[in-house]
Amino acid sequence: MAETAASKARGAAPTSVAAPGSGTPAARAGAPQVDRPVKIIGIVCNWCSYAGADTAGVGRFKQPANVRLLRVPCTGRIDPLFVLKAFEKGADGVLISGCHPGDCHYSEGNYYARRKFELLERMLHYLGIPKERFKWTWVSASEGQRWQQVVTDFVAGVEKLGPREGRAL
Amino acid sequence: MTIKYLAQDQLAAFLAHLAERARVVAPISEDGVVLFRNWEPGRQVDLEVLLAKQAPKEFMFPQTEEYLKFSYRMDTPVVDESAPPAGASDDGQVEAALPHEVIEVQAENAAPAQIIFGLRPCDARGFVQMDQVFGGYGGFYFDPLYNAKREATTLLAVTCRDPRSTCFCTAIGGCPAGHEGVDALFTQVDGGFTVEPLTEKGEAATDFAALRDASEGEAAEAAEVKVQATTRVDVPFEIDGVRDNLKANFEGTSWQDLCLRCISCGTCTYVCPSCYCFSVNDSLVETKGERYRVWDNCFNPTYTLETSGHNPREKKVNRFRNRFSHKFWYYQDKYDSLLCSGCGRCIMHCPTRIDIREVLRVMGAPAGVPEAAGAASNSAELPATDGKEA
Amino acid sequence: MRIGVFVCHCGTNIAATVDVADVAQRALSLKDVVHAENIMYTCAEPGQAAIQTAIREKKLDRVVVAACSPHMHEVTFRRCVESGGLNPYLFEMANIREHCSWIHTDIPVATDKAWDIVRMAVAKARQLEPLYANEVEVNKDVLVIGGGVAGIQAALDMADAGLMVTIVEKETTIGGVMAKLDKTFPTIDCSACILTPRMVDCAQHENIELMAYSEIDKVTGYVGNFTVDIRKKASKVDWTKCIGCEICVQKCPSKAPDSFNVGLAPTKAIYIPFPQAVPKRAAIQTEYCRWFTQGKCRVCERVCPAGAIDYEQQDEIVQKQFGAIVVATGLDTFPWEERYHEYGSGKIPDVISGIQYERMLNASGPFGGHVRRLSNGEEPRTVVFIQCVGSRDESVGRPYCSSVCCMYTAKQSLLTKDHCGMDTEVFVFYIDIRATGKGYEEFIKRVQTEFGVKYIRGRVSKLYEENGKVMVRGSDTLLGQQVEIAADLVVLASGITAVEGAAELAQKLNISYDEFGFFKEGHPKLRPVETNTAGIFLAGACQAPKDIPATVAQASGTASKVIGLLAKDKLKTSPMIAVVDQNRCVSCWKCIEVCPFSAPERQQTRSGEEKSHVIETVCQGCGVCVATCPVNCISLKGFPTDALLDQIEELLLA
Amino acid sequence: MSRQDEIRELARVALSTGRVDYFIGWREAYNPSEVVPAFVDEPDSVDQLVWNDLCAHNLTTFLKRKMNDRPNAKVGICVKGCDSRTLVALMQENLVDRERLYVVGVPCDGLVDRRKLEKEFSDEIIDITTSNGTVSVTTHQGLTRDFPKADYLLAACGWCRYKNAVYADDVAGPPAEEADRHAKPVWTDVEAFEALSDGERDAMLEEIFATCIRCFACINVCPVCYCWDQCVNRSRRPELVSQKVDAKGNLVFQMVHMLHVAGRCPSCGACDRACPVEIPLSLLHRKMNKEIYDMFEFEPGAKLDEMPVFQCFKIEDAFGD
Repeated sequence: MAETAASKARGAAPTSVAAPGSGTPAARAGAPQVDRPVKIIGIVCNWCSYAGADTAGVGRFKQPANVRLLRVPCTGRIDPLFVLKAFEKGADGVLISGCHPGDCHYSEGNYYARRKFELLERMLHYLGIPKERFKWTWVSASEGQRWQQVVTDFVAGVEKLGPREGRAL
Repeated sequence: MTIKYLAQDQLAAFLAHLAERARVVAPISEDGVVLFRNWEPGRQVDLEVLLAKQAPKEFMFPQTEEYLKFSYRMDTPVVDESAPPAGASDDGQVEAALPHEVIEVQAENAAPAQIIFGLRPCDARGFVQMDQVFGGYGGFYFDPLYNAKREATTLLAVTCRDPRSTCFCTAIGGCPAGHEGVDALFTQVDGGFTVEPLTEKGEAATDFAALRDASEGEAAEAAEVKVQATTRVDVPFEIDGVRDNLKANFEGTSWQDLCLRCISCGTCTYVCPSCYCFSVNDSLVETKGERYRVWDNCFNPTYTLETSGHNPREKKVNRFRNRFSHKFWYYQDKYDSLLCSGCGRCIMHCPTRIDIREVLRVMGAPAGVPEAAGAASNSAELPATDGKEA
Repeated sequence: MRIGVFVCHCGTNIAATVDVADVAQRALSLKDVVHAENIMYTCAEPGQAAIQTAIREKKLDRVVVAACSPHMHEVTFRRCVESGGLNPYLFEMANIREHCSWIHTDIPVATDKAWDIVRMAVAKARQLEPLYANEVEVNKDVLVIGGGVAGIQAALDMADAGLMVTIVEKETTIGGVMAKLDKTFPTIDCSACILTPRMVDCAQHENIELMAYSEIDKVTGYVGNFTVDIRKKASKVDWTKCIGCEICVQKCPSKAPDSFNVGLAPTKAIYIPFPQAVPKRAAIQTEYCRWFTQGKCRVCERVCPAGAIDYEQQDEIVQKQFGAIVVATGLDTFPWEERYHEYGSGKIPDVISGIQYERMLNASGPFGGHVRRLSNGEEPRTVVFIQCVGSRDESVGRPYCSSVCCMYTAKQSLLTKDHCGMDTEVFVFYIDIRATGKGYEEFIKRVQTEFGVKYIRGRVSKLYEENGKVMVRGSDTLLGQQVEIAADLVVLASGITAVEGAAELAQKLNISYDEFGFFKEGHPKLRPVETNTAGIFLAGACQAPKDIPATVAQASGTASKVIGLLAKDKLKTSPMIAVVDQNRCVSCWKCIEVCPFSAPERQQTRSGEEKSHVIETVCQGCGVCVATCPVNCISLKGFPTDALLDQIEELLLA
Repeated sequence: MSRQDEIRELARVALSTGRVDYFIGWREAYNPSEVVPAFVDEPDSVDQLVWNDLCAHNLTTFLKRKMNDRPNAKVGICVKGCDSRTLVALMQENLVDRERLYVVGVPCDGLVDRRKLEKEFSDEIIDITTSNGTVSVTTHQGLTRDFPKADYLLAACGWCRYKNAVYADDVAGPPAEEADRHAKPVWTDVEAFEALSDGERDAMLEEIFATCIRCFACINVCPVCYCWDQCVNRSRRPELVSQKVDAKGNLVFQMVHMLHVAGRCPSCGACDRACPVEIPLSLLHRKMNKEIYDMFEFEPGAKLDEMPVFQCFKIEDAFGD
């Protein structure tokens, strides 16, 4: 299969935006290694994890400064495509967090969400995005320390890999 | 002009010579799939497969093409201190005192020289037909992006020695050795090519030491090849009257039957040498944006979708009818040209093998011809041979 | 579009780590931003005035405030921009305090992050549109879950205000923990004497319906319109006939553990918890009943003068509508037997818990108010109290203070002297004495001086039996020496825990709870009796450990909140809900399948097609349908997909 | 009676008894090497229907909303095992009206991959016939060559465990011999790609998807993909997918398709076959189905009474931490 896939690979139309070569490992090896803080987007549910991050703030639980939060009412509202979009636009990592199963403010949202995220996570990795760059988890409104832990660990994982440059997604 | 000759073993050298002054594009086979790609020394040109999957259209008319970049700057006007302070009462003054957007635009239209080698006369003819719409024919819009590339491009076509069963160029005034749009015509003969420069561009491109004048024998062989090829091209329908008949059959019920298996994708239009439709998009993030165009096609349900939500071609059959009527009727009325060069790519690559020849046989025939009935139109082309068992 | 950006110093809370002036300055470079300033306290009067002035003078049509968490002040600022003349939903908040200044130290780094947060907020603001609240009819009935003193107080206050109140109590009688207590500190007045009249008031109040021996099965709906399934548990006694004469209890041949008396003495399979029970009705604990376990007996049926016994009776589900819900499920005491093996794991008969001691002291208790050693029935001469059992003890997962043990221990030690004579030796092992209430400290002093109760500062490391005594080995950290006391009775001040099943109930109600199972208030200071779910309120120890005065005070506070809420005939619902663009709907009905509230429905359009339509008042705005709709034709007002995508792109802008 | 005759007979009866208004099967196109969907509305034109090794088209595609303009017609349709699962997927969502449907199951022993054969010739293929395991191919210039069918099967047939329809009103001839359809599926094709490093997969995907021309053949031919004009891939507002045709965008474009058919796509292979630039979409949908099987032991479109796994949940689902 791999061979077939590889042999399928054809340079794109030279004048079209899909510049050929940009995707070849060779070209990437040549790509300059940039040195900048990693950019991580966190998509969090308003009732649990957003409030959990607040709790962490109130408790002055220090965290790395690489995460920017996108507030949504419920993890059930998160379209997996948001994550693809984020990576396409150059996010170095995406973190999703919501209410623990059973605690959803809307009672069921996170049950649907976790099925989607599980598939998404598996597909993302398959698309060449290392596991360290995507995490979804649960942090409740009272778990300020857990939030600190989750953020600290995730950022550390992404920093180990550094910024993502010139990737297919 | 005199007919020249290029030995097969000199082809690489010739292309290398061209590659020094321009980008050279040629049909290249990658894993059995032939596409027009950048040619570099060492790459094999594939002239055995008659037609590359896609016409070389994208080199004149890229699928995605940028018009311009634009950006916003917030500009805070200097308020005249001497003037009385702006009260909420004085709207104009408040307006004036507020920061305003200033839009900056940069557009560039780079068109480096390029030479397309190994396209077929039908491919070249496709450009000629497209020239009408992009070239401002009849006082319509002149497209700078297209024409800059067109200007900078030389077309070195190769005669079709062995036309496919799906070819029908001759039926619509074309020819396997046609000259329309061709700068120089190469014809494969024993041991090499005869080369006929047809334009100044062609002259310039073929001005190369390895090209010698063709012998009479070679010239004669080339002529024979052309005749043979031309006679081998099928003439599946009579073009005369097609325009009028399409018009007459506009409400014909057979459109319904013909489009039943159409899945309304854009494949036929994207592989077509002459389909030219595109849509324009703006993208803006914060203060930086760009305007670009991408190929569009009349099978796209949103192609004619109006802001009101109304869609005059909401149904598949409307869109289906449009493609053929446009190619053989509307375009002719507006630009005095067909919009088809008979390459047959739409037939070969259509996921359900919709057959433009069948459509023209049925809808291009005088109204009320018995063929124009669904089941009948099926059997009309049902081969004698019976189905085979699995 | 004209956006105004207001960056708050919050005193030094933000300004100490974020260069707010710089952020405001940079904001002016953003598209559509025509005004930006930094303000000392944006939420204060001058700050709000500045916003309103800018709206007026700069003709702002969007406002972004970079300050604290929206959970803190979103409402405040929505109101502010509204009175400034803007639609309140044309406002967006950038959280640069909790999510930035408070968790970072490096000023440039924090400033850059704040800048990103502001950019994202502006990007969202561009996509905001004016929204208008819907109004729904309000059901004026209130459900009170839990019939302890908190529930009773709240119910009476609300009923007096004219609201119809239903109290759902899981036991066969209301009264809760307070009904088990003997006396209450610091006044030493009789618990029952205070509580039982209130219990009777509940029973007799024309606006109160008592549903004892019932539990909550299912809760659906939303503020103003909750639908609740209440399970009336089968008591096997027809309460419409039972007169509470207790003959059945006397004649019943099968013994059963007595939860009301915390296992001090057995009760009968058919029982009434205590004489003043309300309602005073009998119930059969089938697992101990001879008829249900062995298929013979039926004594109670024979002796019952009212013919109330009904062995066939089954659980019954009653569905009721309410406009608001008060959760007052109270507390459990810490199950010390499971965690304190050094105290004998409950195997030493003369080591008992504080609540058991209350029943022992109580005149209507199993021992008629006489203090007895369970080992030999003799009156103890030496009694040792140990505080902080299941409180302030990380090792058993209870880091918090139960806030009542110091006081009830003092009370119990005083009562010990009172019941067993002043010559009884009474020791109290404590860590700290917490006596913060009115008259509390004085009470402790009285107990120590007037009653001579000996307080020893230190923990008890071990309890063990030795020739008929309970040996108490501990340390006196003040004298810095080991102490060993031979006690006749040891009373453990077992702390307060959340009630069993608190998490499950929270999940039914969609309210949050902490790691210990206490329900989470909307805000510790600003919304102490609300939950984050509109229309659901808290009262009493289910929110956090409290003593009776605090509980009653909170219950009345809760009642006033509910009365205020239900004073309106119509409620404004949040306009941040899902709306279907029917032109784009492909009628796949996935939205209907996934909605937890059944808000989407099929609707005939003018063209006769069926398209999805979201019922405004039912939609709670979770957005599950939005993420499910394959064509993205459902928009969640306030969180439109456009806005979220723009925020992502804005942030990742190279 | 041959399967082909069985199909023709069932079609003839259905049409003449008025059970259906038209019948969808397969017929030869402009030459015997090409088979296309056939729409028959007269009993006496059923003889154009064929059943041979080229009948790859999944005719369920033509039951999609807005695909044909006779919304209330009673339709007869031929389905192979793989096709039937897409039909069942639509039924699970009530997106087809079973009342107006007459389904003929066509047992199938695997079909020939015409594209694979094309690669053997520079010339055009004009005739393909099979007899006992040998495929004979004739080109435009009259050259004829034989190939062992086993080596030229469609990829989809390689992983097929449903040779017989999972749902049908009638079956054309005796059922095909089927290995245990509940046996654990094999995913060797996917695993080969998984085995590559993150970087290699990433680079390869970029190269593959650089050639996509967004013709929408994959999406329009997909039997379980029904949004048509409303497809978010076309949407400018919100613009989930950039309208620019480039490798990144094309991959997102395709992932939109994949995630939207997740739990409903049984990997029938229609998209792979329709793609004019021969992008191996099975790389994505097969992987997706591998994971869905691993997560739920669920096979899309296998049972009528099942619910697509992303439109429901179990409280006891054990995903995440």
